[in-house]
Amino acid sequence: MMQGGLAGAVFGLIQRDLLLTWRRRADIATTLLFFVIVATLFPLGVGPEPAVLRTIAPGVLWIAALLSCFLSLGRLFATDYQDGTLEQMLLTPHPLAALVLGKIAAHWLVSGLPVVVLSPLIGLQFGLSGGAIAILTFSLLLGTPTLSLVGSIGAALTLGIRGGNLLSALLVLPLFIPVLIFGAGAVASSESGMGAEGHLSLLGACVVLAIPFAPWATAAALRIAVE
Amino acid sequence: MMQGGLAGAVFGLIQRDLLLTWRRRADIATTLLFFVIVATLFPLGVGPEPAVLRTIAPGVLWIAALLSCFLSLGRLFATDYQDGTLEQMLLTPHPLAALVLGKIAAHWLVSGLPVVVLSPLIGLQFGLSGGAIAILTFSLLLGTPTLSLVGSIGAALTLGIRGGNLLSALLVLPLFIPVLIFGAGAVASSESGMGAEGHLSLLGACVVLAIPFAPWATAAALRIAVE
Amino acid sequence: MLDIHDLSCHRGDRKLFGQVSVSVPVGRLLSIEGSNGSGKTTLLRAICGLTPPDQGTIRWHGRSITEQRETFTSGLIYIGHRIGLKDDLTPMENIQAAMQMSGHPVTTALARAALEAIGVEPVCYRLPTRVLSEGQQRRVALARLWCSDQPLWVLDEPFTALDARSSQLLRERLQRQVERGGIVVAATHQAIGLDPSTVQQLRLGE
Amino acid sequence: MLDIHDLSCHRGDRKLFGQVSVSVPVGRLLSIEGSNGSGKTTLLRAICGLTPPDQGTIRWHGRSITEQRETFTSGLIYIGHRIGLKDDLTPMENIQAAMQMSGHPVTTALARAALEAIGVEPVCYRLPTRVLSEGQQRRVALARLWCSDQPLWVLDEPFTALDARSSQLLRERLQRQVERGGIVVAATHQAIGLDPSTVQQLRLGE
Amino acid sequence: MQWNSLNEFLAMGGYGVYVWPSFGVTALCMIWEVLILRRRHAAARTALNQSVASAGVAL
Amino acid sequence: MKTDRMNWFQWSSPQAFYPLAGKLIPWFACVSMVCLAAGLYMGFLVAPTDFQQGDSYRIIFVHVPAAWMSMFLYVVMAGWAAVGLGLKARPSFMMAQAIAPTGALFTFLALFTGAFWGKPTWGAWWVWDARLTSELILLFQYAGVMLLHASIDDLRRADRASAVLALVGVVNVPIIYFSVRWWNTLHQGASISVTAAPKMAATMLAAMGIMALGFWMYSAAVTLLRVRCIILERERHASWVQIERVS
Ligand code: HEM
Ligand SMILES: Nc1ncnc2c1ncn2[C@@H]1O[C@H](COP(=O)(O)OP(=O)(O)OP(=O)(O)O)[C@@H](O)[C@H]1O
Ligand SMILES: Nc1ncnc2c1ncn2[C@@H]1O[C@H](COP(=O)(O)OP(=O)(O)OP(=O)(O)O)[C@@H](O)[C@H]1O
Ligand SMILES: [Mg+2]
Ligand SMILES: [Mg+2]
Repeated sequence: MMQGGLAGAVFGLIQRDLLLTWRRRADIATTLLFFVIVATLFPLGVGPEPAVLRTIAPGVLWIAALLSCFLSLGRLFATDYQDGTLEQMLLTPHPLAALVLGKIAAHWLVSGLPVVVLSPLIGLQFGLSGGAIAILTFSLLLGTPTLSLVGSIGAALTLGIRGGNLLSALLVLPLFIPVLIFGAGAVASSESGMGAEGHLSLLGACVVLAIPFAPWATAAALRIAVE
Repeated sequence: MMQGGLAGAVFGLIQRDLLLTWRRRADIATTLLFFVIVATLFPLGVGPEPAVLRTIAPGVLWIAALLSCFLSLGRLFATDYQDGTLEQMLLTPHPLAALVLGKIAAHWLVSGLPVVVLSPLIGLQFGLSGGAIAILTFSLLLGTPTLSLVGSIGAALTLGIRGGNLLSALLVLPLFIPVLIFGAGAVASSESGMGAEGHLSLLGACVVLAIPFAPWATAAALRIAVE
Repeated sequence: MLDIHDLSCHRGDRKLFGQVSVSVPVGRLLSIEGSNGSGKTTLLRAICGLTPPDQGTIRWHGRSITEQRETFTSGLIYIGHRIGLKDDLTPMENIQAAMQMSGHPVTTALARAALEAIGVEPVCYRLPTRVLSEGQQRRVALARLWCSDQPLWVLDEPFTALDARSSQLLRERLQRQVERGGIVVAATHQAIGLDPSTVQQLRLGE
Repeated sequence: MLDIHDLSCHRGDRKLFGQVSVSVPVGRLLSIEGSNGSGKTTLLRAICGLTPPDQGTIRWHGRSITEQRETFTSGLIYIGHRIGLKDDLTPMENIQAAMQMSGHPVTTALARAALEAIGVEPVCYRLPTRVLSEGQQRRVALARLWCSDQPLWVLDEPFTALDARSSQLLRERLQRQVERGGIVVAATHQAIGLDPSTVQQLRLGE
Repeated sequence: MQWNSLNEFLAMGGYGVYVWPSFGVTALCMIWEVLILRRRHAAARTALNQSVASAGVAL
Repeated sequence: MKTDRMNWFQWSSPQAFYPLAGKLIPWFACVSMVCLAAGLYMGFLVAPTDFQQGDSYRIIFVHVPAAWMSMFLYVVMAGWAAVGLGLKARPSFMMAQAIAPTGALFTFLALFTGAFWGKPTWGAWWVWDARLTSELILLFQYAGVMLLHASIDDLRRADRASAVLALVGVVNVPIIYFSVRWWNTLHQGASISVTAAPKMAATMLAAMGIMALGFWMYSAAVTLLRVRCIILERERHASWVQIERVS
């Protein structure tokens, strides 16, 4: 399929990244597995009381999602940087931010979406009610794109730095905190009968803010890294 | 200082890895802050009730330690593999397992040890008592070397092989679980007045088992990756 | 027409070159020479707009490249020390992805023709690029030169790792590019071996 | 005395070479030639013992290298496409770390002398290797050849990215190595240019 | 003035163990910051003057 | 020092900035010392004992100014970062880099003094309260900016990368501040929370204000001192530094 112009380039990039991920499909499995294992580590580390587990479940699931998103962020630009593809991206006639948005979309599709899909199962394991599970899943669906968007800034800033992985955690995790609070808060407040709308609309606001802003900041960081 | 022979090579390697880290001493600070931030995420996700937090504290700290070890494991062999140093390691007259042990020791010194040193402070933030904090710290001291040792097998397996990725995650993370259970269990059982000796001696057994076995398995995996 | 005017670059504490001025009319190859570390790569990256120079301007057809990023980059191919291939994609996928990203999408047939032209063997088409030999990988990267008709090529040591036959193929391709009115800027350590009337030289670090 | 007997290798579905037999007496350079992808790198890695061949044996002074891994590797220097430098260390630290790991620790003075011999400029001594140019990095890797007296050198395209002067320095060093009774096995695309009486050739892929 | 004696002042109504460390650490940090900065400035200056001297610039 | 060598109007050059900073430092330092002395005098000797908290409340005279400065300095740092990115002016980046450690220091002090205040008032060194948590995150953000700068050894790149981070972080600060508040209030009842300051005596307020002013002037002086160090270290090879033999 040939397609010119900006849309072609962006979709081409998404397609390429998805293809690459498919070639390395074990990586998706690792992300998912990581999510599941972090979630399962919890009952092991904390002990098996159902009441405690139910209380901490939304927080634990959100943290597991956040960490597994973060884990896969390391790969977002690193290989492109090492093999010179990033230079090529900068030398296209398209606005870099648009290409970056394409890459972020591909990243979410392979790291955020699977986590969203799997979360009801884990929620069930923690003994959450049906309603809570629905809200949890919906909050993840709304919130994980923000994680990919904001996380890309950290990934771009730490390119080419040894130990960049942990450093980017340091840069990015504080930026993730509002999402975590609103996401876990949505489930908790719906459980306590206060309704989750408030939290969910805040999550929505986050993603709406991040879509124009994050790719721009990421693009700036990428330019700095390549120079 | 010139020093020949195996000891010289192993210490030289440790020294080189430590030097590399010293060049990037920000790395150590980063490991520490990562640990602190992950620990901070939990109250944010789970909510601020002191009673709940105190219950989950040992598990949370252990999981944070495990994750920061896991994240820094990624760079244990990856750069050596990419830049060809690993080939050079295989072409030395020394047994590979000994060199690997040196690398693991360097890894623990910069990623495990700082976590152990900082853990009392975080314990305090979670409202743990003095006795619990002491046991927690000691269990981390005993347990984190095992994490580095066992994790190195996974790091080596993920180097070359396609899809070996999944396999290694499957292999390694379950191996972390006993360490987590004994570690977090030590604190919990001392809190409930049962004494932590049993758990701690199991942790000790883990590390004693891992020291001869893990470097050997890692060396085998490295040979496969380079071939 | 590529105009480099009064360009200087430093790296760290070190001044690499200063007051480099050269202008390359269409139909010419500019060969950049100089010992290791004299700043050839840095100069090439500045010409592409990847590294902003300390001072000086680069003009493409009379206008500064920073003012016309889109037009300029859409007419440019840059192949550097790092060749920009994805290890896990096949040669064919690599070329198509690269060309599409740079705004010049190509059909499978065209990509295949380009790979054939630089001598990548058909057995390699279905392998991930990672397993190819050094020289085969460089060939795949260079195949982009056969894919489309950008007027400006910036090549950093394009002959690295190529055997005699591929070097000859590349040389012919460069000759064709300058003959049809393109511009090539290349850094090399050996003589490129094109028709001398079309080659201009620039030595750095003297 | 390096003896290669009836060696075959395949990669994937493909047979790269078969029944390669050659024996290199001391004081000789074996130049391995062949087009891109003909299996030069694979052969060199097999000689070092990194890639086990499908069949055939490699003997060093009469004994198979797998039976005497320690003795063999302690007399070997291998420099491949990936040169094994740590980006964050300075050239000096890189050399010292590499030599110590390979069981031949060197003093700072010796390392410095080696760097000087291959023409790494003193301003580079205190920079992390990452910022050096391509050719400077290769020089740093090659400096190991000046550091100690291993009898067997296995070099994969050692002249890549070197300018004329460093190429000449390297050539002289190779000549010295064969003169004092060492063995060099090198893959190249150009003629190496040593005294022809000391060079033996092996062409792959015909 | 509400303090009748120095001891009473130091005791801070029983809260001395909390009040004085707060003020003490704050003061120490601030003084320490100034001191290391002055050291750093001096070091930068000497390094500079040395490099000027070794470069042989006549002043 | 020969002034004719300098272009006094070109404030965007380190060359002009260095002596200017040198001239300002003593003024800020003096004002700061006077304010701190007066503030301590009023805080310890004039202000009365609080009827609820006793004398432990006196921690407020360092705690609140430190907390204010920690937030204020982050915004100022981000401002310099923005100017640097916009105008490509090196001194702006240097100012941003110079502010970060002082900001981090005050954040640490706010946390430390807060913890020493919390123990007598709440009986715990630390609780996961909105204000405390957001202050802790602010410390992480400072650390991020400083570590990112330290991790990149090409200075131009380090400057600009950490400027981008500082800017992104400043967007995050209000979000964190409010989100943490909502998190806390929505989630659970007031088991523990920072009680609003009891109606304070005028002298208490005045002492706090004077201390805050002192901290502010201190920050200015220290930042300028640090920026002078940075200029010297970075411009070592620039000819103006060598010619003028800076003092
Ligand atoms: C580690 C513990 C603490 C931290 C990190 C902390 C942090 C802060 C911050 C960031 C501010 C400025 C925010 C604002 O003005 O709204 C502040 C102000 C204040 N803090 Fe703390 N605090 C801590 C503990 C305490 C304790 C234990 C008390 C008293 C019981 C206290 C009393 C106050 C008061 C009275 C103010 C001024 C309030 C205002 O002006 O609105 N703080 N603190
Ligand atoms: N931070 C730094 N400090 C000092 N010098 C630096 C720094 N970064 C790069 N350099 C120098 O800048 C030069 C970069 O050169 P460049 O890569 O452009 O060389 P080149 O001509 O392409 O060389 P080659 O032929 O080896 O590819 C090198 O000499 C390198 O040592
Ligand atoms: N999995 C595989 N399936 C098929 N062919 C493979 C596979 N892996 C490697 N090859 C082929 O094996 C060969 C490896 O060659 P090698 O790297 O030894 O070549 P070389 O002679 O060093 O070439 P160059 O001059 O380019 O460095 C390549 O032709 C490559 O295509
Ligand atoms: Mg170059
Ligand atoms: Mg090869």
